[in-house]
Amino acid sequence: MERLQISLPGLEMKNPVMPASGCFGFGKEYGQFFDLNQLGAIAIKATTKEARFGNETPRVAETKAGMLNAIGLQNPGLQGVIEQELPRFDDYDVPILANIAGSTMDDYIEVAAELSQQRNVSAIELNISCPNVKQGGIAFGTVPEIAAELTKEVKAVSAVPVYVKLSPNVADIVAIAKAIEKAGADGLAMINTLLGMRIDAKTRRPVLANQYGGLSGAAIKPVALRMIHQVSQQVDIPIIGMGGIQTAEDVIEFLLAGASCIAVGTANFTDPYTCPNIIRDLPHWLDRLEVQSITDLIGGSWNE
Amino acid sequence: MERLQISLPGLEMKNPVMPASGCFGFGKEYGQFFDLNQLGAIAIKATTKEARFGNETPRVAETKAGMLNAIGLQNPGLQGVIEQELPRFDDYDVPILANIAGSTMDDYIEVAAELSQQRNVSAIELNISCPNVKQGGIAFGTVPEIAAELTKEVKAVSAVPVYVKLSPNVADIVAIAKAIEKAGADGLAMINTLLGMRIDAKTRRPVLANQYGGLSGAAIKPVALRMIHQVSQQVDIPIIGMGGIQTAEDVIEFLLAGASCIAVGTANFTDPYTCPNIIRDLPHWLDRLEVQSITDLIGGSWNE
Amino acid sequence: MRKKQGRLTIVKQTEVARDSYELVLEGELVKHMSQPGQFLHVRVDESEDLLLRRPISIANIDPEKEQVTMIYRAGGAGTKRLAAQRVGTEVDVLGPLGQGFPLEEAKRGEEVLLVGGGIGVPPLYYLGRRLVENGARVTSVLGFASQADVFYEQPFKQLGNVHIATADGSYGAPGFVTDVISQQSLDFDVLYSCGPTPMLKALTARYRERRAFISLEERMGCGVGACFACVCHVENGQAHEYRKICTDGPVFPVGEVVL
Amino acid sequence: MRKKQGRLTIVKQTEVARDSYELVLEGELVKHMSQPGQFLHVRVDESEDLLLRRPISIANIDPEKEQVTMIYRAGGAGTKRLAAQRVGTEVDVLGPLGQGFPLEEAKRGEEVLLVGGGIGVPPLYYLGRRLVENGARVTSVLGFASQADVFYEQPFKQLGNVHIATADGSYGAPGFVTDVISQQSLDFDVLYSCGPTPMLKALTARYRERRAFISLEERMGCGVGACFACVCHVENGQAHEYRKICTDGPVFPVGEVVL
Ligand SMILES: Cc1cc2nc3c(=O)[nH]c(=O)nc-3n(C[C@H](O)[C@H](O)[C@H](O)COP(=O)(O)OP(=O)(O)OC[C@H]3O[C@@H](n4cnc5c(N)ncnc54)[C@H](O)[C@@H]3O)c2cc1C
Ligand SMILES: Cc1cc2nc3c(=O)[nH]c(=O)nc-3n(C[C@H](O)[C@H](O)[C@H](O)COP(=O)(O)OP(=O)(O)OC[C@H]3O[C@@H](n4cnc5c(N)ncnc54)[C@H](O)[C@@H]3O)c2cc1C
Ligand SMILES: Cc1cc2nc3c(=O)[nH]c(=O)nc-3n(C[C@H](O)[C@H](O)[C@H](O)COP(=O)(O)O)c2cc1C
Ligand SMILES: Cc1cc2nc3c(=O)[nH]c(=O)nc-3n(C[C@H](O)[C@H](O)[C@H](O)COP(=O)(O)O)c2cc1C
Ligand code: FES
Ligand code: FES
Repeated sequence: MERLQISLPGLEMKNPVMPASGCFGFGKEYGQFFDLNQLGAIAIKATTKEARFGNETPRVAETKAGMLNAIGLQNPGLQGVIEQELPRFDDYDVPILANIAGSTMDDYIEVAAELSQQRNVSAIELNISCPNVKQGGIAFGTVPEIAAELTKEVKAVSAVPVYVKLSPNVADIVAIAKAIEKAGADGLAMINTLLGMRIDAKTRRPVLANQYGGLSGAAIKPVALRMIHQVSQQVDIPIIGMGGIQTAEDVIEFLLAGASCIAVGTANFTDPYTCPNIIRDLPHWLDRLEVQSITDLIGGSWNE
Repeated sequence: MERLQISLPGLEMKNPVMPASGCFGFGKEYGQFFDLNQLGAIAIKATTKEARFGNETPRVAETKAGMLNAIGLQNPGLQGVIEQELPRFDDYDVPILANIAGSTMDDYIEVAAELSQQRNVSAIELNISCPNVKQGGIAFGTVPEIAAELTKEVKAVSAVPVYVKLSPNVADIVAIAKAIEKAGADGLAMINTLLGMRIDAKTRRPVLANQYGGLSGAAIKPVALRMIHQVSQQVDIPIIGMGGIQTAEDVIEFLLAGASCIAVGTANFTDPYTCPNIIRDLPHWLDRLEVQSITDLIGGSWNE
Repeated sequence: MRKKQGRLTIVKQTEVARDSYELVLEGELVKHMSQPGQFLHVRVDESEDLLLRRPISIANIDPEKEQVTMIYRAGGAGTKRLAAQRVGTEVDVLGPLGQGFPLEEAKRGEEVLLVGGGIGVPPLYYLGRRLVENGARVTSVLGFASQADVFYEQPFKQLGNVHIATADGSYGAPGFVTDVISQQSLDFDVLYSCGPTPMLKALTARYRERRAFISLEERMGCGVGACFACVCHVENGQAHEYRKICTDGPVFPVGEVVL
Repeated sequence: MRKKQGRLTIVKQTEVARDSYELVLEGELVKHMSQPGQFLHVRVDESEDLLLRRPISIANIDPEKEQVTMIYRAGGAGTKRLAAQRVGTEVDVLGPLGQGFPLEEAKRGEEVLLVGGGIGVPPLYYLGRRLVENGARVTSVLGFASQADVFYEQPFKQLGNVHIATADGSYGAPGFVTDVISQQSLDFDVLYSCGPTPMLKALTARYRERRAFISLEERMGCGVGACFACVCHVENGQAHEYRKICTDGPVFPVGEVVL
């Protein structure tokens, strides 16, 4: 399986496939369906300083080829994650990417400092883009200077490499990516969800209790590919690509666009075996494209 | 059919349904399928100063529940539109919304001044958001000050009301909408397409010759609804809503979000009878919702 | 690793009441199903415009034939498409999922009241069958909107007494299930219920201190506990306390969670 | 207003070569079809993940039975789904669309050469039938990738001489259609062709000054001239001059448009 291997800051991956943050809990649920050791890495649900309930329900809505979510970063909080969730990964040999979020810069710094020191945390994914948190969150992701400052602060305290997860709800994704690279990020994760809504024609009300939610799934794939294509040509740090990936063919598209590895979010809900199926199918695609290793494909749509 | 009537600046509409610019040519093609007089209005293809061929092909690509286009504003130019296209509407009794585009402010002004004086042009739709024009175009739509200036200039020369068509590829749609309202726009049209791409896994190349294109269709509906919901609560001018509308139920969602009328783009390609079918079905929805007129629904998701 | 996903074949699909379909699926996965009140997370079809599965309760199981029955209302886009599928088609099913009704709560000879509302009725049928097997005495109170919506009256009659209520009075007693319970002065040792939230609220108000169990609904993403879509608050719990309906429920003791 | 959309019923769907399907549809819309080289814009199914129709040429028409035949390669997502549809299913069709092959160009007794490549072969069959009816003498040169891809050899034989070429030499003459034309010194009064662009380019280079007509392909949106997706440049035209393949074509005189 060497053909699928990829080595990124903090993440020694057997293959380029990881479940996306928030779509795989803290791992145990899908562990009932397949052996998590098959995965290249696991991005776990966002951790905040305090335990959060998140938004009221309904928190998800279906859209054509996509879904909206407004979970609102529900999680057991920093101590809860450290005590209840992380120890379970002792039994596995798979790098963990710990997604972190907060409403103030201090929150982020505190969570990053402590979480990054835990065994089982291989890298930090800095979620500066969650569209469902009312205060703070969203602004971090749309202004290059603020994104850069947050990156710098978190890098300063983190014991492991830091990936910054970008919001697609911006006019100039390249400006933000470059600012974050300059601020010392080890990598980027893109994209988070597009802000959207549904209205129930019968009740005349927004379907989500929170009104707006993040759009994910196949619907957003073209936006994700475009942004990765733009950014990967302008930065030198690796990109974890995501947004609507369902199949190995989708993964090839993301690698060609410029991603170094990928994450699968919504598709886990449609089919819990999406990740292992992709991992099974990737070698056939390498054969078909007559390349030895997935690393030969990264950026292949523009660097050849 | 009075229940469906809506009166907007320059547009006295029998019903709130018009085909969207670029998806209905200059009308004659779909005139083979149904009587265009059924429509509330018609938004015709963008007119530029000079005739344009547009981008090379392939110019369209399919995506899940959506499509990408990179037509590149092909049109016969100002004189061509005036001489060959507009006279055909003499035979119809339906308001025409003339979409205009350009690469410089002067281009816009010249086209607006002349086109707005033509009989058969009821209002101007200022396309400041076409993502496929390389120079100029995109910047107009993402910076509030520039969008406002362009609006002001065009308003100054236009003989008919001016609707400004917004780009969704921005972080703060409300800021742009407010700047445009302040600059004197009579209405807004939203949304144009999201910038996206597809890569062909087999050839390893972007599917579109232009690499990037505009994403339209059902996939983008949640983004359109969210933006209209945000903007309609902050401006007092009417909004022409669009983005993925396929059915009368979709139209109800857009009216409830805050649109005063709607446009149908991509769905015409899937089913040429989409507009007349929606017009046929809307009264049933009014009955079901127990309202007399579509105007009772505008903004109904937030103003009740 | 216990197998939780499979492709089952449609062996029967019939409209049993207005817009309500009885769907019988056959396949190996049925082996793993036995707990009443659990649900299946059903993929509508292979096309990719409806990405989310639909949670539907198990209404009956025939272990011999490896068949499972669901009864569902074709209301929205997904269930309508499911209803159009013909015998012989394969359906992708995740399950059985969740914590069902606690059978062991009702001892041999005890009086059980099953209270179902509308499309909440189906899981009570398999529950009733299992309770009767265990020697409990079952009375069912089933509420529907109107006569056209009534289904499974006969099968429930084979389990014990059945009271039907319709909101518009077109069949059975007029009114709600709670009206019937009052009028008939029905009592019980254990109550199990599934139906619309207002009904569950009314039952909770009455029977908070009793041995009563209710099954809840919420919009779901994963159905397996991974996405946090389906949570509810805990009564008298801390602000961030929650239960997941998909894995902690859908059945809860009355009064445990906030409705 | 001429009716251009209809729901046709699948009466036959068979694999005639590797991944190539012959689809026969029946319905009233067929009445409006008569011109060889026109195409139908086919909606794959009712689900909403594939919004664009697929353009597929008319390969044959039976006006009596109101049946139209198409032959298509199940290559991508949409055509694969189409191929999975069973007899009895309805298919939503727009058409007939475009300008087909000019039948009147070949006079009674003239020599016609039909040159088809791969999945460009189908429209030539109905064209050939109509030409033979008109008294023209038809020779067909059909190129395929390999033996497994060959279809409709027998039907074409009923129209006149047939030469098959396969790129890998596994059947007929090895090489391309142009090799066969050279080796066999085939000449003609009128040539009609449909196939991959390199083939059309080679034919254009040879026969620019002759009575020759070629059918082009391009990705389409509307299929009816409204979206400007399918344009091509005009040879020696102005920079902004164009033809739309969906309405001005798909058939053009050789040399009219840039390939
Ligand atoms: C544990 C559980 C058991 C259920 N058992 C049954 C049953 O036995 N029979 C039955 O008819 N219904 C049952 N339901 C409700 C059923 O899931 C919904 O009616 C169905 O999902 C609606 O899908 P749709 O395609 O008709 O609607 P759409 O409007 O197309 O659905 C859009 C999205 O919203 C979700 N959704 C809409 N309504 C509901 C709802 N009431 N509950 C949960 N999700 C919803 C859908 O799953 C989908 O993700 C159950 C729900 C839960 C949570
Ligand atoms: C006028 C005309 C006549 C045609 N006649 C036939 C025929 O008789 N038999 C046949 O097998 N094929 C024919 N084609 C080609 C056929 O349209 C494509 O093979 C088909 O659209 C591919 O769809 P898919 O679902 O397999 O591929 P996908 O990759 O899923 O298609 C994605 C999108 O690209 C478009 N597309 C992909 N390839 C092509 C192509 N080569 N030409 C045009 N659009 C394409 C599709 O229409 C769709 O919009 C014709 C094309 C044109 C323009
Ligand atoms: C239910 C749900 C919860 C999510 N939670 C988080 C989260 O906690 N942190 C985060 O960075 N992204 C979160 N995301 C975003 C995903 O990680 C991913 O970026 C996005 O869904 C796009 O990928 P997809 O289209 O494959 O789902 C969430 C997405 C979904 C659908
Ligand atoms: C093929 C195509 C061409 C378009 N051309 C134009 C155009 O010339 N001017 C314009 O303002 N918008 C243009 N648009 C955008 C549409 O008018 C509309 O804003 C967008 O497609 C979203 O609506 P929909 O999802 O219903 O298609 C075009 C869209 C498509 C698909
Ligand atoms: S549905 Fe995902 S946690 Fe319950
Ligand atoms: S496909 Fe729309 S103009 Fe030809």
